[in-house]
Amino acid sequence: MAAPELLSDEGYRADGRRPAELRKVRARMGVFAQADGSAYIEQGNTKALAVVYGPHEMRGSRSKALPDRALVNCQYSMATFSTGERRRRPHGDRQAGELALHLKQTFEAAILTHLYPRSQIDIYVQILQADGGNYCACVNAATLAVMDAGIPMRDYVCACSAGLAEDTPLADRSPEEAAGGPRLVLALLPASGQIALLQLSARLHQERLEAALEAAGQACRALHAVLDRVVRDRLREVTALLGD
Amino acid sequence: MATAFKTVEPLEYYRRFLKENCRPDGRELGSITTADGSALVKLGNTTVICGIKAELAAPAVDSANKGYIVPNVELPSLCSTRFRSGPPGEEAQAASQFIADVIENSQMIAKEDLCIANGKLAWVLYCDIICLDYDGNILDASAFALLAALKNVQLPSVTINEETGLSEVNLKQKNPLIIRKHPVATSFAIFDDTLLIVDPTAEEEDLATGTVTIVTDDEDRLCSVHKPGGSPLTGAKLQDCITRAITRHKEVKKLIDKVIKSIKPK
Amino acid sequence: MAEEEEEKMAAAGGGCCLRPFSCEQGLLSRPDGSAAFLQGDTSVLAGLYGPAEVKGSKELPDRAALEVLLRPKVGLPGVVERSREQLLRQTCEAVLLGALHPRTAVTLVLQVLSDAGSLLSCCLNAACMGLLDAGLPLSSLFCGVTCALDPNGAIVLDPTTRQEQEARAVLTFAIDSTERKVLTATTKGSCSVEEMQQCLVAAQRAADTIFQFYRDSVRRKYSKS
Amino acid sequence: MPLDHRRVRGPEESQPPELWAAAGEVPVEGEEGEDKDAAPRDPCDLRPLFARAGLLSQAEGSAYVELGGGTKVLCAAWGPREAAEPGAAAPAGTGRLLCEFRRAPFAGRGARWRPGSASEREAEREAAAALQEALEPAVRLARYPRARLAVSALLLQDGGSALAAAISAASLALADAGVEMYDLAVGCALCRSPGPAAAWMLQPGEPEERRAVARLTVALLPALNQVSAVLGGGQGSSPDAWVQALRLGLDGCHRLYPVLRQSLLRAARRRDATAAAAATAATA
Amino acid sequence: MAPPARYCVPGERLCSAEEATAGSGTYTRHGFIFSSLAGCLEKRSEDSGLPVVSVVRDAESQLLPDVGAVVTCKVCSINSRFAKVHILYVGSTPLKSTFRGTIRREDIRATEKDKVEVYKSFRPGDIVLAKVISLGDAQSNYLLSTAENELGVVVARSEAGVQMVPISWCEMQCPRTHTKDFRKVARVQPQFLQT
Amino acid sequence: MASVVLSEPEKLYIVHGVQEDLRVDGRGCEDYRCAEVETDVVSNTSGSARVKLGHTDILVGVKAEMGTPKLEKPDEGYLEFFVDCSANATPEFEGRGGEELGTEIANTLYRVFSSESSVDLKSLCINPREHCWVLYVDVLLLECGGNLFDAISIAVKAALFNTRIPKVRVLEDEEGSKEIELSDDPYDCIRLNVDDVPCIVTLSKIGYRHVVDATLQEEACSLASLLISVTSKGALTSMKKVGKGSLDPESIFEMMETGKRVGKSLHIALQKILDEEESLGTSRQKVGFLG
Repeated sequence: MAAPELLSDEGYRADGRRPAELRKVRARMGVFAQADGSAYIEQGNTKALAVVYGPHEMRGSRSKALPDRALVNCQYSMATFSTGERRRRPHGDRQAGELALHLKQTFEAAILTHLYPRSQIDIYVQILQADGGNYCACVNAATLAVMDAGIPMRDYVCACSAGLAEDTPLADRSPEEAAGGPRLVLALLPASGQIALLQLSARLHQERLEAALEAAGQACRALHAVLDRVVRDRLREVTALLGD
Repeated sequence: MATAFKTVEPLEYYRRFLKENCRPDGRELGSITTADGSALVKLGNTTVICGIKAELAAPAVDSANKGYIVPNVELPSLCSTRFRSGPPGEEAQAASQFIADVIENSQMIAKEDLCIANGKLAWVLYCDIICLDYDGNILDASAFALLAALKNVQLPSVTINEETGLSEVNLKQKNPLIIRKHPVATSFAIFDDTLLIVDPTAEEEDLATGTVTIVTDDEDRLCSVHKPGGSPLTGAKLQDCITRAITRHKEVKKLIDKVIKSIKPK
Repeated sequence: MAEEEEEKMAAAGGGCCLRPFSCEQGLLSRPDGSAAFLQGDTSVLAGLYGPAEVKGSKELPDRAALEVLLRPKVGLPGVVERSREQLLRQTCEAVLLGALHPRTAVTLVLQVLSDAGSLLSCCLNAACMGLLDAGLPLSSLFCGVTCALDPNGAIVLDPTTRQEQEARAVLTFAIDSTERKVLTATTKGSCSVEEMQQCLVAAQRAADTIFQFYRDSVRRKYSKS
Repeated sequence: MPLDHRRVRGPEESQPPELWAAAGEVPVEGEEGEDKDAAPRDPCDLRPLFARAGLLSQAEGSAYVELGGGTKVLCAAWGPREAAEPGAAAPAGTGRLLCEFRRAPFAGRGARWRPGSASEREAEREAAAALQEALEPAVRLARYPRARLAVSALLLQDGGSALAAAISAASLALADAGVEMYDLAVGCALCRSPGPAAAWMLQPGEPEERRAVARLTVALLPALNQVSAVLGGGQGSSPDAWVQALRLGLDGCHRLYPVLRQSLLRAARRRDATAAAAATAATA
Repeated sequence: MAPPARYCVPGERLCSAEEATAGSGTYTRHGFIFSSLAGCLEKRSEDSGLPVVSVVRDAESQLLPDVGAVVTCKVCSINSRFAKVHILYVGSTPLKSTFRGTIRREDIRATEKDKVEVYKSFRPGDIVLAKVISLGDAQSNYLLSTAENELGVVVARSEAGVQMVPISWCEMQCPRTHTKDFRKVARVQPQFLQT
Repeated sequence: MASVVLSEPEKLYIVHGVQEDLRVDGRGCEDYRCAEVETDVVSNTSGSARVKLGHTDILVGVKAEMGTPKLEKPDEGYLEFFVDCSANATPEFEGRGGEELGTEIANTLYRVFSSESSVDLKSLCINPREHCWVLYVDVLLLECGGNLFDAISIAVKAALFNTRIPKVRVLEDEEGSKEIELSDDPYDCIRLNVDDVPCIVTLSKIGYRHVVDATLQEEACSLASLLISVTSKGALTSMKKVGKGSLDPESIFEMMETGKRVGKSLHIALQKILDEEESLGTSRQKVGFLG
């Protein structure tokens, strides 16, 4: 249906990318001083901030404390000016609640929560500018922020979306490509290849799942390389400062 | 040490004092100039203010020839510590519904009278009843305040301009509402299943095992018999209440007429 | 152990009769007691929880805290429901021996399944059957009876929606089972004092039939198990 | 906007009749005309203020303040009570002062204020916050560790200078409740009419307030000569002009103080008299 | 007998701090004594030193339970570790609203603390005299103690609903059924007894 | 509100320092911290700005949307303020925790902009009674290191300076029905004149003196502050006392004088930065949060 427009005859996408090519990624760790960890990421025009507080004592009702591990608490918000049409509320709607839950599930899989029983880790993500792949940008930013906070993790969590143009899987879908067609969101622990979250919307033939999943996985590993460089650069920077 | 006894053993205290009690009662009417009609009613310590604001709206589709009366009772935290601040609680909502029922049952105002142009324009009377001092018997006081406030509502005359189809309001020319019935509520607290006290205070209501409210109109018809649970009563006891309510209706009506008359000459 | 039964009522004098009614007890597994009560086409489902642990501020030191929630068939509960909740709660409180379970909470949820007239009396009946099914100690039973006065002044028991709309006045009573006294009364429309008393007598008479029905259905329930 | 399920609802939309009134006979214009006819108000003129303390039976302390412009405010205050949640208590060793401000739906001119609507809640919350800032410096909160004090104000009719009246009434109610205070807080409002040379005037009425280009509400603790509230805004002018306005407002507070003080003394005397009467009745 | 009482309002300057000492209902600032209550001025001369200036209101002053104060409270629930009570009085002044308090097991008796059992000391509904030992922290409410002879249960009802009579320091008896119940009984001081 | 807890000696240290006109970070009483201002940081807004003042980090987005004029002002557009105290700043703001502070700040902004001259609202009108531009000024609080109000007002002014509203034409056909046509040229747009947009100067009373631009630690030592909004010409448009304490009249007068002085120089400094950025045009390297 929409497939012919998604890929040109030469095999390029509407924004000039190749099918497996990611949008430009830029990231920075340690944006804020007061939070325990923070990070900022740009993926194409999507801009996201993530901040981590914790592990700290349970806030609010103590009854929610888990005896054997830390509670991961997430909030997903979008700045009221982040979207084309102004949003009424930054958070608290159903979509934000659902995405916060997904984030929580993703990071419970990655953080070594058993090291901090009866405590709490807060991950707050904020979309400053929305241009497709919001959830993925948030996961990637949050990964950096958790690392910035020095919280032990099994592995990076990298997230990327993928779509399909006929048979060709497209990595990191842009919002223009979002109209119609199946969509797959994958959060991957790249070293072990374990899947932290997989979400599929719209119908997809089971035979094509493999290909889409592979493309998303490939993209996640590519992202991993980028994030890894950001982390290493940051570490060098910090140690250099400490060294003096 | 009387106060001491009261807090520790409230029920004992009341049983002992009930026999020789007589309670004071004073009433007065006040006015709010930002409202189209208003009244302040004091029943003992209980003080209730009712302000009525009239606005214009299109009538509902299913009753094109009727206006609206929107009664709301508010029990703000100001009137007693038993109420929390915030939106109306159960008691306030139940009182609002009771007042709405009284208006509906008694037909004190024919909603047809509030219609200006069939299907096009009608009056909305927002009757906001706010309790200022809560010392029991909120239903009687609210119903009384509503009636008194409706009595002094002055609505500007509205005409529909034939040519433009727009309505024109003449604020200088004002007309009173037609009050068709004068419902008066009388509440009783049931004490130990047998004793009935009229116009109970908050303390009496707390200790009572039930309440019953009778609303009668000018022709001694019943507009409402409201007994929300509590101690059971026999038919004869209920009749007793009704008889007492009818007597009280006459007294209250006299009082209203007197007050209205005293205001009119101005 | 669901139980169903139906009973056709014969004309109970004065040319008026109750619509056929039936009740099913214990049909829900999660609540501690449940009952569905049908009066003609009106039906209400009651679920009862408790006595259970009570949340902080609602705790009463000397008796159980009863909470009644009335859910309309569609939409959210509004002022009408809140006012009826208060009436139903105070009716149940009058018979519930709450002092036996101090500092606990009893929650009664009434879900309207269909409204074809005499809804409040159906709620009252469902509530009483729910309390019975939960095995809570009660000082007496109660039942709800709605009477309508048609334009000619004749009494119609257990009116349908149509009859309610045509009526001059609609009166609903809750009658207790020990002395046939009035626990609850509420009216719509206006009537004379005599008419009210006549309605009350008719309601008390109808209450006998309903209590007999309560007795039969409970007997059947326990004899089976 | 979500529907309010806790109130009896009317039609979805309704308008005040003034909206349809033929031009020229809207009372606003009429009033304006009257104002112009009347001699220009002396800017330092204070409108009569009526205050009465201790009039409610259920509240521990109460006060009613009525201004010449028609503003009517009723306040109730409650002495120390257990703070609902001990964890959230203010810095250890002091109590908390909770303020509430409600506006009766019929208190305003024109359209009825819809209780429970977002805008109404906002307006009430803002006024409550202003009330709290004005009162807190006057109350000896350190005397009430772990407890909360509560004040609620109800605006029955808004005839201008409502916040100022509420501040005065609330501090009277607190004092009437027997709460330990450093001082009373006296509120006074001012506004400046449009026009280049217009002066600030004290205690504006509602029509003046509506037309004003700048407004200011101040609260003073007169005995300590401390300002507990300054809240105002509008057309920009030099700091000196604002200083002048502030001085005028504080002067107004000083002049209102004796009225409030008298009402409180009267209430104290009345209370003692009834207590004495009750005592003699009890012994008799 | 006395000259007409002088009433004052909060913030009213009463006198210089050199002339008198500040009593209740007053505060000192900039070398002067000010009233902090709306009430009646009272000047009491002490034999030695300066007179005490205070502002008083009739009985119903706004009191709070303070550390060391003897309070009267009603037991609302018990468990094996503590009894929860509502404080009704401070000294002989009734409070306008109740405050919650806790009597921990180890604060019930002065001796043999480890043998104390809460259910043998208090039952819900008992009226108890206790002393405030702490205002509590962010999580807890007032902590009370009954570890003195004069403190403990003063009014208790038996299962038959009759007021029981103390028969020893740890037992009370129902006058109707003659059943005995354990309590931490207070030895009420004669001056508090009322005929 | 995010705050720090200080011990008595710490407070005393700060108070004594202020007495000597020497603050913990070496500033004098009337000095601002170094502020970073950058505009046009969010590309899908009409105007945006980020301001970092010490640890206080503010992002403001302005969106122009078509609306109907208010009944009482049929020939003017209007501004809507919304302040989101995001959980980024402190976990206390999670969920609805930041709402109260958010509305308080928004209300303050409304009061600051209540003066008719601050923004030319008439230029926002498209056709009277029917269409006008509504400027949604959305403030996002990202980190909170004291002196929120000043930082927010600077960011709002910078964002308004940066705002570009597309030009529109009203076309009227024979039947009188109107149509609005958006200009095709993205560079054909209206700019706002922000000369009279006031900035807030918060003066915190510490001991017997007052300081501007207080840090969180200094705010913890202050019982009362005076918030005044000053235009670049030195006119005061609003004032408000905040905090639990009270102020004596004389010190209020002094604070107003200081506020005017500091405010004027603040405006000059801000305008300089904005003009510099403007002169670089598109060649400017955008830093955003990556710097």
